[in-house]
Amino acid sequence: MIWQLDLIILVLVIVCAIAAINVKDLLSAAILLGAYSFLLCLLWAIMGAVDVAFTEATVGAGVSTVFCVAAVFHTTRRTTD
Amino acid sequence: MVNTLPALVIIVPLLAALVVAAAGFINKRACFPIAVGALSVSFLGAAALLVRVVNTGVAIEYRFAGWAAPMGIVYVIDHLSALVLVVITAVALVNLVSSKQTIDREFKDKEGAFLSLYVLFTAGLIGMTATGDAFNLYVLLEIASLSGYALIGLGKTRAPLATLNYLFLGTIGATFYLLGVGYLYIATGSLNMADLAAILPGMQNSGIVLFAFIIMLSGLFVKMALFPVHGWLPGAYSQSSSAAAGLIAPLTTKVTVYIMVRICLNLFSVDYTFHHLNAGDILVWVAIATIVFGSLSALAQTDYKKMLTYIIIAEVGYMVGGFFLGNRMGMSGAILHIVNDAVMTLCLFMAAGIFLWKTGTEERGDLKGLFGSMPFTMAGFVLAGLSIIGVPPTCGFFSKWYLVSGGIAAGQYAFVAALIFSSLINAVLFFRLFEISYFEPFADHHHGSDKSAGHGGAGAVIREAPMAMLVPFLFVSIMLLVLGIYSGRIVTNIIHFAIPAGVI
Amino acid sequence: MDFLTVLISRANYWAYIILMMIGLYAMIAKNNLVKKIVGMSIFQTAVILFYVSIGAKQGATIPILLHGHAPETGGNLAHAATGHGTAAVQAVNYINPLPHVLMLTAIVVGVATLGVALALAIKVYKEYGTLEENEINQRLRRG
Amino acid sequence: MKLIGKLTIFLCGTLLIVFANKFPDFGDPHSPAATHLSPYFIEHTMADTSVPNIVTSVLADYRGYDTMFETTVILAAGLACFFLLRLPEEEEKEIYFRHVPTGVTIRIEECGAAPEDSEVFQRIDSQWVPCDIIIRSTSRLLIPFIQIFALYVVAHGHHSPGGGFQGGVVLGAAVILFAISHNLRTTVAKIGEKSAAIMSAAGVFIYAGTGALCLVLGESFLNYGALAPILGTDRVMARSHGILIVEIGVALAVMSVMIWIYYNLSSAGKQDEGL
Amino acid sequence: MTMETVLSVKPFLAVLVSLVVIPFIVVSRTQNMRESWTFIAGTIKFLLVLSMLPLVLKGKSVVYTVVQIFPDLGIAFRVDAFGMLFALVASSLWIVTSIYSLGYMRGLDEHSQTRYYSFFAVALSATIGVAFSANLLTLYLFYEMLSLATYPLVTHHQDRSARTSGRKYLFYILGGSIGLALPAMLITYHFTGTLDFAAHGVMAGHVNSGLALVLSLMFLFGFAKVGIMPMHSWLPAAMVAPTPVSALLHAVAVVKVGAFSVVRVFTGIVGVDTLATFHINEIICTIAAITVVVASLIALSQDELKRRLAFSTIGQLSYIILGVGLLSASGMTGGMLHIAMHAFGKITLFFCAGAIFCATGIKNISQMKGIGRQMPITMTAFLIGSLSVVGLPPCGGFISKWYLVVGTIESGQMLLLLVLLGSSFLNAAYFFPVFYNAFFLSEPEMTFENRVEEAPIWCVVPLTITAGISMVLFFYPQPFLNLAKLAVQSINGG
Repeated sequence: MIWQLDLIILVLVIVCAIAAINVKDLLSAAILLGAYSFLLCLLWAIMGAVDVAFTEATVGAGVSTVFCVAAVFHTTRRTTD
Repeated sequence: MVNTLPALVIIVPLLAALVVAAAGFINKRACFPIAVGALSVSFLGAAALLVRVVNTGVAIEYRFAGWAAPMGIVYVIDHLSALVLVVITAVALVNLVSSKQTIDREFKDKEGAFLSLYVLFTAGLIGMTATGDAFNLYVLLEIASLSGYALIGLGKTRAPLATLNYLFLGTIGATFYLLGVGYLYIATGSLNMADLAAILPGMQNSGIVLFAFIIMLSGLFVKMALFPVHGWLPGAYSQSSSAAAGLIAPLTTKVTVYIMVRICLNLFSVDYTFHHLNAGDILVWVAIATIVFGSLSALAQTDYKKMLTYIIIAEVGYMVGGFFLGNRMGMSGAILHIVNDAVMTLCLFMAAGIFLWKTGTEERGDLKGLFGSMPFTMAGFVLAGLSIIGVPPTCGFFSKWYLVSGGIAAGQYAFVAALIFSSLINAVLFFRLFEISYFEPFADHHHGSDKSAGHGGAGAVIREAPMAMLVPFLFVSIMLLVLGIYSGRIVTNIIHFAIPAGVI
Repeated sequence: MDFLTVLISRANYWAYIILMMIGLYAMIAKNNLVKKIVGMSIFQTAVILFYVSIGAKQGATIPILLHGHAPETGGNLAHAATGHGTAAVQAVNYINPLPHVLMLTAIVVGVATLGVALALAIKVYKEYGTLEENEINQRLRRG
Repeated sequence: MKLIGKLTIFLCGTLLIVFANKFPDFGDPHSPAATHLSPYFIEHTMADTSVPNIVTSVLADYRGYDTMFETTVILAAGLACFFLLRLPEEEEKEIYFRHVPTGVTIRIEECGAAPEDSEVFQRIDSQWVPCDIIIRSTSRLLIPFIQIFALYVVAHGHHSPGGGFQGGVVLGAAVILFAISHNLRTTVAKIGEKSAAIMSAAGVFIYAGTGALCLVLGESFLNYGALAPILGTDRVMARSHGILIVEIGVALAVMSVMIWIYYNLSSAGKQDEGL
Repeated sequence: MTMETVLSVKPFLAVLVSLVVIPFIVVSRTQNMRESWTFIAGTIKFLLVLSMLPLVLKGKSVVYTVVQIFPDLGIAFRVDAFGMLFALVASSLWIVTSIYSLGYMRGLDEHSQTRYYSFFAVALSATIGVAFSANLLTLYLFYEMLSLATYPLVTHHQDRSARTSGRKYLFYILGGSIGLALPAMLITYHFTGTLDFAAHGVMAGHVNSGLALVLSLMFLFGFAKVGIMPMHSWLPAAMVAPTPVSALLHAVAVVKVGAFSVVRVFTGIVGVDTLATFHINEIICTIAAITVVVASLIALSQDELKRRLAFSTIGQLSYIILGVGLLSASGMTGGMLHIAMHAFGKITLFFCAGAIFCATGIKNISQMKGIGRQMPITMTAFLIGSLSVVGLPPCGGFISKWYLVVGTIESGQMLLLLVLLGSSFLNAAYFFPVFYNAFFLSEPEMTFENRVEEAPIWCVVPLTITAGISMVLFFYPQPFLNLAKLAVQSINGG
C-alpha cells in the first residue's frame, strides 16, 4: 500500500462526494456518484480488500449508477441545490 | 426437535416468504394460507421456546453452520428474547388473520408481494430478537426496515413522501448502529455479544467503547422515535394501509426498545451503563420530554390514526424512561410494557382498520354513531382505550404500576408525574373519541318521541365489520384483560430472570 | 507524534469522518430528494470505508491463500495436523478478512436501500411533479 | 433545515474526530481487531472448508447465516420496488409504430387498432433514437463475454476475488446492458417479470433450502458438512461444495433481482417504455 | 388482623352475580324478561350478602382471593363489619331501585333500556366489589369500574347537556383517581410494601408526618366521588341522569363508594394512630366542616329539586368524613352509621323527586305549589325522608347524628359541634320550603289546574318502602349499629 496514492485517492473521493451533492444537475450527480464509487473501489483494492473492491465496482459504480440514472430519467434533472 | 426450534422459528417464515413471493406470480390463492401457516408454526415454536426456557431456566444457544460462538453466528434464546419472540409472532399472526379482506381490497395484484414482505418483516424482527451477534442484528434490522418501508410506502397519497423521510432517518439510525458495531469491533475484535460482554468490562475507560455506546444508542433512538428524532413516525404510520400499520406500529418501536435493553444489559453491562457512565438520569429526562411531547401532540390531532401514532411516541418514552430508571421495578415495567404496549397498539390499530373499513375516513368526526352501529367493535376499542389510559384490570394499568413504582423507588418524581400526566391526556383523548361515537349525531329522544320503543339502542341497525376482522379483534381486546391479570406472573416468572441479578 | 503524522497516518479515518458528514449534511439539509438519496449513499459508503480501514494490516497481503504458496515446513505440528498439507498459515501475513465480509453485506444493503429510495422518489414525483421538498410542502399546504 | 444540518454535522464530526484519536494505529497488526477473531479464520479456513479465499469461506460458511439474509435483503428490495412501483397493465394512450420499409413513424391514439408487431411494423418508444446500430452490435458482441466472465466469477469465487454476489451483479448488468442498448420491451419479452421474480425467490430458496436440508439431515442450519453423504465427499469438501451451491443461489437471486429492480425503476412500473 | 377468618367464595359470587346476568339482559327479547333478570340477580345478590351477615356479626371475616397478580398483592375480597354494612345498604337498595326503575323507565318510555339495565348491573357489581375488597388495589379496580360504568348512565339522554355533564363527571372522577389516588396508592405501596387493609393501618413507622399528610389529602381528594369541596361540582352536574340513576348512584352507590373508600383508606391504610399522631385528622375535619357548611348554604339557593338534593348530599357526605375524622369511638360509629341512614333517607327523597317528575314533569320547587294535596303518599314519604336527613326523630338519621354529636363532645371539638348543629338547622331550612309549597299554600296559588294523579304504582311502592325503612331504623337500628360498632371496635381495639 502506497500512502501517497492512498492520500490522492482519498482527496479525489472527497472532491467527488462534495461535487455529487452540490452539482445542479441530477444526472451529473448520479454520474459523479458513480465516479465516487469507482474511486472508493480503487481505494479498497489498494488497501487489499479485493472482494469489497470487486463488489463496489459492480454494485456501486455499476448497478447503482444505472438505477440512479433510471430514476432521474423518470423524474427530472432539475434541482435548485 | 427442540434443539432446532430456534432456527425453525425464523427459517419457516423465511422459506414461506420466498414461496409466497413466487406464488404471488403463479397462484395467488395459495399465498395467504402459506403465510398464515408459517407464522402459526413460528408462533408455536416461539411459545414452545418460552415454555422451555421458563421450565429449565437456562438460555438456549443455537449455532448456525455449526460454528461456536465467537467464530460463527449464534442465536441465544433467554427469558427476555423468548418473551419478545412470542409477542412478535402472535401480533403478526393475529393481524394477518384479521386483515385478509383489507389486503384483498387494497392490494389486488400485489397480494403475493405484500404477504411476502409482511412475512419477511416478521422474520427480520424475529431474527433481531433472537440473534446473539451484533452484526447479524444489523442485517436483520435492515431486512425488517426495508420490508417495512415497502409495506408503509403503498398507502394513502402522502405515504411515499412520509416513507422516504422514514427511510432517510431509518438509514441514519441503522448506519449509526453499524458504526457503533464497528467501534466495538475496533476495540475488541469481536462481534459476538456474549464475547463482547466478556471483553468489555476490562476496558471500561476506553473512549472507543464510550463512543460505541453513544452512537449505537443514538441510532436506536432514531429507530424508536425518541423525542428529538421522532419526526418520521407520525407521518409514516398514519399514512400506511391498515394491514401494514397493524403489523408495523405495534412491533417496530417495541423491538427497537428490546434491542436497547439487550445492548445495555447484556452487551455493555448494567455496571457500565448505570454506574460507570451514569447514563440513566439524562435519558430519563429525554424520556420525560418524549412522554410530554407525545401526549400534547396527540391532543392536537383531529385524525385519530395520527393521534394513535403520537401515543406510540409517548409510550416509547414510558419504556425508555422506565428502563433507564435503573432499578428492578422500572426495568420490569419497561419490559412488561414492551409486551403490553404491543398488544394495546395492535388492538388500537386493528380498531382503526375496522373503522376505516366501515367508514372510509380517519377523521375523528366520522366516528359518530358507531356505538350504535358497531357495539362489539366499540367495546373492544373502549377496552383498548382504557388500557392505554391505564385502568385496572387491563394490562396497561399494570405496566404503568411497575413504571410508576420504579419511578418512586428511584426518586424520579418527574417521571412519575409525566406518566400520570400522560394517562390523564390519554383519558381526554379517548373519551373525546368515545363521546363523538356515543353522543353524535345528537339525538332528541326524550320521552320516547322517536322510534326508540325501548328496545336496543336508539333504533340503530347493527352493522358490524366482517367476522374475520371482528373475531381476532375481540380476541386481542380480551387478551388485554388476560395479560393484565397475568402481569404479575409474567414479571415474576419471566422478566425477573431477564434482568441481571445485580439490579435491585 | 506531530500533527502531520497523525493527519497522514490516519488519513482513512479522517476521510471517513468527512465523507460521513458530507452524507449526513446532504440528508438533512438538502432540498432535493434525489440529492438526499445521493447523500445517503455517500453516508453508507463512509462506514464501509471505516470498516475496511479497520481491516488494513501493515505488511500483509490480500486474504486469499495461495495454493502451494509455502512448502511444508513441519515446524508447527499442530498446524501440520490440521492444515491439510498446506503450510502453517500465519495470520500476520494476511489482511483481516472479517471486515471485508461484513462490508460485502453492507454494500448490498446499501444498494437495496438505494433501490427502494429511488422507487419512492419516483412515486413522490408522480404524485407532486417535483422532487424539491419545499415545493412539495407548499403544494401540501395549499391543499 | 440547513442550520440543523450544520449543527448536527458539527456535533457528530467533533465527536467522531475526538474519538477517532483513540483508535489503534492504522494498519497495526497487533490491534484487537487483527488479533482476536480474524487469525482463526485465516489459519483454519483451509482445514475447515478447503477454500483458499478467506472472504468467501467466512462469507458463505462461518457467517453464512448473515449472507443468507444479505441475499434476502436484495430480494426484499426487489419485492419492495415491485410492490411500490408496479402499475396494473393497461393500454397506453398513445403508441408509436415504425413502418420499417419506409421509415415512417405512425402514432396510434387510444381508439385506434394497433398493427401486429412484425418485420414490417415495429413498435417503438415515444422517445426513440433511430440509429443505434453501433451500440446494438457492440453490446450484442460484448454480452456473451460478460456473461461468461460472470459465470467464471461465480464459479471461481473459492480461489479468487468474486463469488455469487459479484457474479450475480455482473450477470444482471449484462441483461441491463441489453435492455439499455435495445429497449425494455424486447428485454421483458425475453426475460419476463414473472420469471425474474420467481428466479429471485428461487435463488434465495436455494440458499435457505440448502441450509434447511442440513437441518433435515440432523445437523444445524447451514452446516454444509451434513451434505457429505449426499455429495459423496468428506465433510471438509462438502463444505466447499456447499459454499459453491449457495453461491450459485446467490448469483441467481442477485441477477434476477437486479433485472427486476431495473425493470421497475427504468419504466416507473409500467414495464413498457424504458430507459 | 387477629380476627378469625373464613374462606368462602361467597363475596366473589356476590360481586359476580350481577355481571353474569348482563348477557341475559342483553339478549332478552321483552321488557319483562329483562327486568326479571335484574330482579333475580338483585335477590341473589342480597341473599348472598345476607348469608354472610351472621358470620360477620360474630366478629369473623370472610376472605377469598380471586387472583394473585403480584406475589404479595392480588384481587382479593375480605368481608368485615364495615364492608358488610355498606354492602347490605347497597344490595338491599338495588332491589328497591330496580322496582322504581321499572315504573320510571316505563312511565317515561325511555330509550336504550337494555344499556341502562346492563350498566346498572355493572355499577352494582363494582359497588359490592368496593365494599368487599381486601386491599387497596382491588378497591381501586372496582372504584374505576364504577366510574366508567356510571358514565353511560349519567349521560343516558345522549344530548348536549348530558355530554357536558359527562365531561365534568369524568374530569373530576377519573382525574382524581388517576391523578391523585393512583400515585398516592403507589407511593404508599413503595413505602410500606403492602396495600392490604389492616386494622391499624400500614403506614405507621414507614412515613413521616409530611408524607402522611400529603398522602391522606391525595386520597381524600383523589376519591372524588366523596364530593369533598373543591372536588364536588360533578355531583350537581350529574343530576341530568334519569332519576333512578341519581337516586341509587348519586345518593347511594357512587357517593357512598367515595365515602367508603376514603374511610377505608383512612382506617385501613393510613391508620387512625397515624392520623392522630400527625394531627392529620384535624385538617380533614376542617375541610369536611367547611364542605358541610358551604354545601348547605348553596343548597338553600337551588330551585331545582334534584340540584338541591345534590348539594344536600355533598354536605351529608362530609358528615361521614367528619365523623371518622373525629377519631373518637362514637364519632366513627356515627360516621359509618350515617352511610346507611343517609342512604335510606336520601333515596326516598330522590324517589319522590322522580315520582313528581314522572307524574307532572316538574323539576323546580317553585312550581310545586300545592302538589302535596294531589300526591299525598309521595309527599309524606318526602317528609319522612327529609326528617331523616335533617336528623330528627322518628327517623334513622337521628341515630347517626346523635352519635356524631356525642363524638364531637367526646373529642372536645366544640366548634365542630356547632357546625353540626348549625348545618342541621340549615338542612331543615332548605327542606322546609318544599313542604310549605306542597302542603300549605292556599287553593288560588296552586299551579295545577288539572288534577294530578300519583305516579305509577311501581314508583310509589319503592318510595313508601324506603320511607318506611327510614322510620323503622329509628326504632330498630341494630343491624347497622352493631356492624358499625363492630367495625369501630376492630379499628380501636383488637
